[in-house]
Amino acid sequence: MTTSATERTSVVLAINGSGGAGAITAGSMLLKAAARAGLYGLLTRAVGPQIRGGEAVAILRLATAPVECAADRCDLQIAIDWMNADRFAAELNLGPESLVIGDAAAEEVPEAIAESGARIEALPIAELAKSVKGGRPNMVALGIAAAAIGLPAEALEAEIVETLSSKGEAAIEASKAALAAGMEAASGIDFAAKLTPPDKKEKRWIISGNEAAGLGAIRGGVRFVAAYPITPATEILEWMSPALVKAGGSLVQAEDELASINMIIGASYGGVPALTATSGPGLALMLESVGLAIASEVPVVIVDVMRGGPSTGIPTKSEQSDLNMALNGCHGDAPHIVVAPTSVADCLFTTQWAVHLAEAMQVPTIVLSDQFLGQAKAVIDRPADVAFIANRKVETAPAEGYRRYAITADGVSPMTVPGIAGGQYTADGLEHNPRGTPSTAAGDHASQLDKRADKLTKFDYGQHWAEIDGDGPLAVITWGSSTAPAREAIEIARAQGIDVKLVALRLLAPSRPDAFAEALKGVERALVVEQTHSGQFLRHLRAEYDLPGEITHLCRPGPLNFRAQDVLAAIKEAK
Amino acid sequence: MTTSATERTSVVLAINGSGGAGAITAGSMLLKAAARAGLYGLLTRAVGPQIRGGEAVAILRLATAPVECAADRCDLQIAIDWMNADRFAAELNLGPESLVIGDAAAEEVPEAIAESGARIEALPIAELAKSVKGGRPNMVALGIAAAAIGLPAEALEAEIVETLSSKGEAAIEASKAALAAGMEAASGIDFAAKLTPPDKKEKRWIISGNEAAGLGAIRGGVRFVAAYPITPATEILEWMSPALVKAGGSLVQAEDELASINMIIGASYGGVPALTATSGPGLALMLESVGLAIASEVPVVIVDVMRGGPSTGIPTKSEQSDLNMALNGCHGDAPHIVVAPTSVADCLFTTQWAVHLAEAMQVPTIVLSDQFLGQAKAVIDRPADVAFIANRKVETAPAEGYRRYAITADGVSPMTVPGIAGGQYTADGLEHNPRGTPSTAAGDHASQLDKRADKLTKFDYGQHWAEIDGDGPLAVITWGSSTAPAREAIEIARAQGIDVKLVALRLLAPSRPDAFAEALKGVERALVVEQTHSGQFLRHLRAEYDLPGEITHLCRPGPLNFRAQDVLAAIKEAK
Amino acid sequence: MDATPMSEALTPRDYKSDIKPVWCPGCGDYSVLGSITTALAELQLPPEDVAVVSGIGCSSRIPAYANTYGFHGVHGRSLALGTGLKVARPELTVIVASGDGDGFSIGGNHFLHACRRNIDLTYIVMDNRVYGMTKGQPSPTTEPDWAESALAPGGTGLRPFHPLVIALASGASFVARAFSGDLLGTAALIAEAIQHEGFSFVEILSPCVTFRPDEREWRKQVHPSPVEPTDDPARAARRIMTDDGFNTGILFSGERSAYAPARPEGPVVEPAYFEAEFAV
Amino acid sequence: MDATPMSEALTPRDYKSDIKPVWCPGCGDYSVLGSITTALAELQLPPEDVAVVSGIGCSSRIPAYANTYGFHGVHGRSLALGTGLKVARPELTVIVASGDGDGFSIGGNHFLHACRRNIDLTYIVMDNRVYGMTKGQPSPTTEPDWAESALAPGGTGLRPFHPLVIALASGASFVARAFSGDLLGTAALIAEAIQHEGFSFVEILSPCVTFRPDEREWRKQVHPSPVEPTDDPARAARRIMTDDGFNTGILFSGERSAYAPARPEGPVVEPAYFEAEFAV
Ligand SMILES: Cc1ncc(C[n+]2csc(CCOP(=O)(O)OP(=O)(O)O)c2C)c(N)n1
Ligand SMILES: Cc1ncc(C[n+]2csc(CCOP(=O)(O)OP(=O)(O)O)c2C)c(N)n1
Ligand code: SF4
Ligand code: SF4
Ligand SMILES: [Mg+2]
Ligand SMILES: [Mg+2]
Repeated sequence: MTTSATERTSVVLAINGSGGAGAITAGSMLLKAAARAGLYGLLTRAVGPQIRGGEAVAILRLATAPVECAADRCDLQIAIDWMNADRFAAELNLGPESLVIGDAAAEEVPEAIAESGARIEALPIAELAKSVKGGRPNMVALGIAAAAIGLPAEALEAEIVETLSSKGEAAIEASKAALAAGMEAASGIDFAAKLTPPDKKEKRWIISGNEAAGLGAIRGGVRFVAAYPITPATEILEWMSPALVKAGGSLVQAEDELASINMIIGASYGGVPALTATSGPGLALMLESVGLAIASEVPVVIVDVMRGGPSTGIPTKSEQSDLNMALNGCHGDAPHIVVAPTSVADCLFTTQWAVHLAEAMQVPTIVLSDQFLGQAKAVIDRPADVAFIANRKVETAPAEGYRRYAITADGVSPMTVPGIAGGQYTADGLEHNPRGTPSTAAGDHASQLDKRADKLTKFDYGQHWAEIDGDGPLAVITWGSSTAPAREAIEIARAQGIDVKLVALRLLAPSRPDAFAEALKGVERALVVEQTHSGQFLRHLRAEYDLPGEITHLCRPGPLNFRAQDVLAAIKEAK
Repeated sequence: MTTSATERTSVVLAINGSGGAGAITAGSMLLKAAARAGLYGLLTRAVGPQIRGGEAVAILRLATAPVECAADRCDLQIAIDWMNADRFAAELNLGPESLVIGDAAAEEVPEAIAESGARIEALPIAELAKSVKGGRPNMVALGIAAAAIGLPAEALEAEIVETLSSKGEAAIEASKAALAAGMEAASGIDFAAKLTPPDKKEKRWIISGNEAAGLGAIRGGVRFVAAYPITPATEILEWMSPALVKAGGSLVQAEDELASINMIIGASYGGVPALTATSGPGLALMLESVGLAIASEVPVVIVDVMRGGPSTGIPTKSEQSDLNMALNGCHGDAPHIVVAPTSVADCLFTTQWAVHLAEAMQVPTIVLSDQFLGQAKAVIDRPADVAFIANRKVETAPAEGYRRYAITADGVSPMTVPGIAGGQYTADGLEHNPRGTPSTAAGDHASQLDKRADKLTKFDYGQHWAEIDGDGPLAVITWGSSTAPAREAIEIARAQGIDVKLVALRLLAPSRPDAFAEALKGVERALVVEQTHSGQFLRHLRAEYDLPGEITHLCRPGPLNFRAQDVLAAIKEAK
Repeated sequence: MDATPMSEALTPRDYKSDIKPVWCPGCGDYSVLGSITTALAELQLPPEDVAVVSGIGCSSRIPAYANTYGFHGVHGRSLALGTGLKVARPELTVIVASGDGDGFSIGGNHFLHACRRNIDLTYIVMDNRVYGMTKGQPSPTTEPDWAESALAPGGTGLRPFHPLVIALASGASFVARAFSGDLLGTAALIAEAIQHEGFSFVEILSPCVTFRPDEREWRKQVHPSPVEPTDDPARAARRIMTDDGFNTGILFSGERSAYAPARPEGPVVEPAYFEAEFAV
Repeated sequence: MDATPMSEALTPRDYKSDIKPVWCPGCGDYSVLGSITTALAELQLPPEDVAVVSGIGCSSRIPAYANTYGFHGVHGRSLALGTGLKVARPELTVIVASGDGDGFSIGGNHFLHACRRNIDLTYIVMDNRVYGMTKGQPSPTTEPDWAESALAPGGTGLRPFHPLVIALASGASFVARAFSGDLLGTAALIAEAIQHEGFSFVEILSPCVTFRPDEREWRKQVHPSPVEPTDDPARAARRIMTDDGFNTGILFSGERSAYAPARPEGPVVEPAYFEAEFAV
């Protein structure tokens, strides 16, 4: 690229191509190389409807500071070919400031891309790849991308060596040569963006939200997982399966979700912290048994990596629309905990915290992640070690007449586990008296309902119930993966002199009316941001909290995540 | 009984006894005889924890006008024996004005009964039964009860003949003699209550809510049922199974609830209006597939006869705590209809209406009945014939390029069913374009979500969305089986000069903000009445509607239903 | 969709929709689609009188690719969907399509009970011994030592589920095995299955070239069953329990009468008929 | 509950809790409770090291009546509960108790997969061929002509589910039939089942005197199996498919190795171990 490149703090690059073109591989290598060079970044991907081998795009946002959401528009798209590339137009959001580099030998630019007004240039990507023995176009594209943002060749070469180590020297050399050809070819193109890495101090990780959730679970003490594969949650299981073995635990692939949830209830009844991961359809199947865990007071953690709904919906895309179900999906009065990570990195903290909460209160805890958080790969600072671990109140020396469901001050009753002599009891989903014996008496029902509700409301959640930031007459109230675009928009607004407060709920149930009121003190208007169609989050807020008089609602279903500009526009409207 | 008996409009009688004593039989016969004599009434029953053969009580409220809920206290309890009779004390709510008649030869009166302050008398129930060859104590008890309220012997004798016709002449004569002995013995006891039947004009029915729901379903056009037995919904199935065959339909006993819901979706996809009935645990299992019916726009009706929750809970007792789940239990944005009958009789209308709504809007409709409504037997005026029947918009002559999920003005797309040539399409739970082909495009998702929401909000529900009655600065807002005690309390309040408005929601989803605002015009305060622990209904109201500033909340979980006095006290507090 | 041409004989093409399958190039399910359309053409069933219902999986995508009525339901519940449809509309031809995960893992219970009920359905399971759609986890029919999934690092170690034996044990009245690579042979089996009165089960070995490239070898392993079909379930069970898992053909065909819902004794009654029961 | 007396030998009484069963007088399940406590006493297992888990039904009420650990779960999921507990706590003795509705209707899928997994559980099903708890509807094992339920006016007309054949077909490694009226015989079978390594299935004919008073006749019909147990599944299947349904005893006992979850190759690692994978 030309030397006229201006300094930027964040650049968005996309590499797309048909099945087998290796766009995603190139994107992943670029992310890692950038991270090695000290940059932060976020990698998301999109694919066509084909099961395998369809068109794909890797979208990279690279930045000089941590980034947690998609940027407003794509600065540079490199198309290895044009195969159905228009499918990704909405996702990329090209504009007149964008540059699109296509293959010089390729057919016409797809309409959606041409219409975007982006500047379109051609480079002989395929030809350059062919010019190298064993060279592949995606490595040429990688070279172009690296040159565009000023990444040194060495960073990429190191990455090539690591990725292709098993393929042999020839493959490595071919890739290096193709990379060099791409970098060289790009030099003639004018692209005004350069990123200067910050002084690298922190240890950096590259991790997806699903991996982070898995690690958080193990850090929190989970040693048993039962689950049934489902998009986009499967990576949690695939990461945890071998890891659990190493950590002395185990994973059972269940025959269905009805089995998974009951297996983890069984394991946890046995004293072993247990988790399952699923998505909307799977959680729906589990609800009856979530009720069992609530009534029998057996802690379990359920991660729901949300996707587009209803029904099978859009399995590969993100949405926040399982909120209703997670909060209210059980029959009967069924208090339980619902938490949601606010970023890719926070998937670790929140899942670990979820294990802690579940075990401390002997209650099922649902972690509402989503496809975006779960499958995006982010470069993050190494997450801090936190003290939250499974810490169940176990009665190791039960007195004569042990009562499993005794009424206690904090609502939590010390629990025995099999193996503890004299602590035998029968856990039951039927309403019961303190000893656990089934009872239809009004008094038993009322006092057990009270205890199961009280233990959640009396618990001290500390500051973790929400992320609160800034001050101002307007508060943006949001949660989950909508937090990052909100946060970014607020930063832009502040830079423009508009004071806005962020309140991102991590604890969605039980509600914290006092803390919420405190957080909203002085706030006059609120902008509620959520990725649903029917406004599930706002309805939840209305039901549970006193909101300021004036409410603006930014509410849009998937498949597209919010961008900072969407939220910024709403902030300006709400102002 | 003595002739000093005063005229009353409603009397509560209870007959209890140990397993096999026949308390329930006696109660049922009394209800029928009273109905024949022109009285109205309501019969509920309660049993001990034993599967069969445990203690039981029949509680009858007989009255000169229709009654839809338990009365405040029991006026007369006749104990065939004292076997665990204290178990029913809370249900009967005896007080100093009550009279309890026990067997002269029996042991001591149970504490809970003695403590109630009720006047306790003894009659030689067992002895009198023995004095007649083949005589049974429950017939003696029946005689006592009949005498107490001034029912003529003939009415009871006719009932005996009908009930025992298959048992032969001797059994009938023995029962008549025992009855006479009971009536005779009762004459010495002072009981100040006499009911004068109104001039009988209307045709009367005796029906339970579960039977009424079954009949409503068949009236509405349901011709296929698939279900899995569960308390307290099984009677719907047991009534419908032979009836459906007669009406040219069929019922399949499914292997589980996952099968039931999918079977009815399959049948309805085939064009046959279809229903399932279940309770909380079963509905929880169905939720994933309810989402399928929503996304694929296949009408089905699901009756949830609610019982105490969470989990297995209290299967034989009533509660309104499946509201959360019925409204919000599906994953994704999943608009559907939720309706609730407001009385035993209304189970017929509401279920029939539900079939109509489901079919008109091609959407799953949940009917929230409960154990009280479903299992109580009521004497009612013959319900009016209503015009609501299944009336699906079927495309019988599809044009070339038929689009199953076409966007239409009212959101309802004409639907073909198998057998219609040229109308072939694939129903899908994946998000789809108007033709039904899976699509991940933001535009398709948004427009299909819009259509599925719009078709419900644009529909004209007429006046049936709520029962609204009276006027005043205070409104009692309630639903389902809490309506009857609220209605009765409001009547008492009015008689005492307190003006109160009743707003009982029959349509729980979608919400009707305009109609609700209209209904609450001029209302300054609201009393919200619901039988849950966590206040599910009030939370729903807060989320969906603008409520008056001052809210009082009468919120209590099962197993005991509200009585008019409970609501009256709350009305006075809220006033 | 085109209205069905009534005058001329229908060809397999007439049973294909114009929607492009999402399957990977080389997936066995393409041939299964061909076999179904060929069987329907052989039977000359009007497309509008046929419904293909399925669950979720690559294989379960098949309904939309046929020009019949279709229902792409939720995971594991295809047999229940098909049961409701067939009982409510007995004159239709109902084909239930599933995969080894959809049908034998999450859907196993409905399989047991559908076999037992013996409703006149044809149940086709495209068995590729893997969860294709979710990118390669072991299914109930996966070999215990298949170690390519992170979910079962050294293989599941579990005895594979034997669909044909289970079908027989639960009372299926027609049991066959086919191989997708043999389009016409499979079509013939499907046609027989459709004509069978009662529940017919056809397990089709259908390779997943993406996650089980080893299954390309199946082509060499399959062979027609060396013996004639039997109507003795115990003999059939013995045979199937001891065969190599690759012999194709009808392995059992019995004469149990198909499920028939109760019919009214007299003429169908109007709802008002039921009032008498409640009138005092 | 009393702490376990460690010094003296445990008697069946020591395994009984003080909670009064809700069962009807004469229900077969009382004897099954007796058989379980007798078997546990025979094996002298400390009550606190035993867990009895169940679903929902009259039969499924059994855990609370034993002085062991217990879990009365939801309908149909007892095997999944037991699986999780046993895999997480392999040193415990886990007995899963169920009914014919709980185990074979709603719970059928878990039955298939539990047999297949061969986890070291003992699965006891009290089969009374009816849904007792919900007051008398046909279950999968109900005879096709049993016509006492309004849900199936002339009887279901369906072929009964054959639990033992299904167990065998899905890979259970120990299969037995017992009769509740023979308390000691049943106790002996349960003790053998507990000692068997792997999944053991004991179907206990346990009359429902309330809704199936005809089952009082079972006492006259049952008889010990005339032949020795076999370890050949095909032979066992043949036998069971052709027997009269009333011969009791161990009908199959095989040597398949029980499920064993993967164990770490080296020492168990701390969570920090996994960080290296993510560090740039
Ligand atoms: C309730 C639910 N759980 C899990 C999934 C995820 N899922 C989709 S397809 C599938 C397995 C498909 O395997 P199979 O039936 O063998 O079909 P194949 O793709 O191999 O043809 C799974 C687990 C889902 N869609 N729904
Ligand atoms: C999800 C769900 N569906 C239905 C029921 C109702 N139900 C309780 S027990 C039972 C059947 C029990 O039959 P079985 O397992 O044979 O036990 P039995 O009472 O005969 O011993 C049913 C259908 C339930 N509790 N939960
Ligand atoms: S993943 Fe396998 S089963 Fe799925 S379409 Fe590709 S080849 Fe076929
Ligand atoms: S109903 Fe039947 S199974 Fe249930 S307790 Fe009574 S006799 Fe036993
Ligand atoms: Mg498969
Ligand atoms: Mg049973």
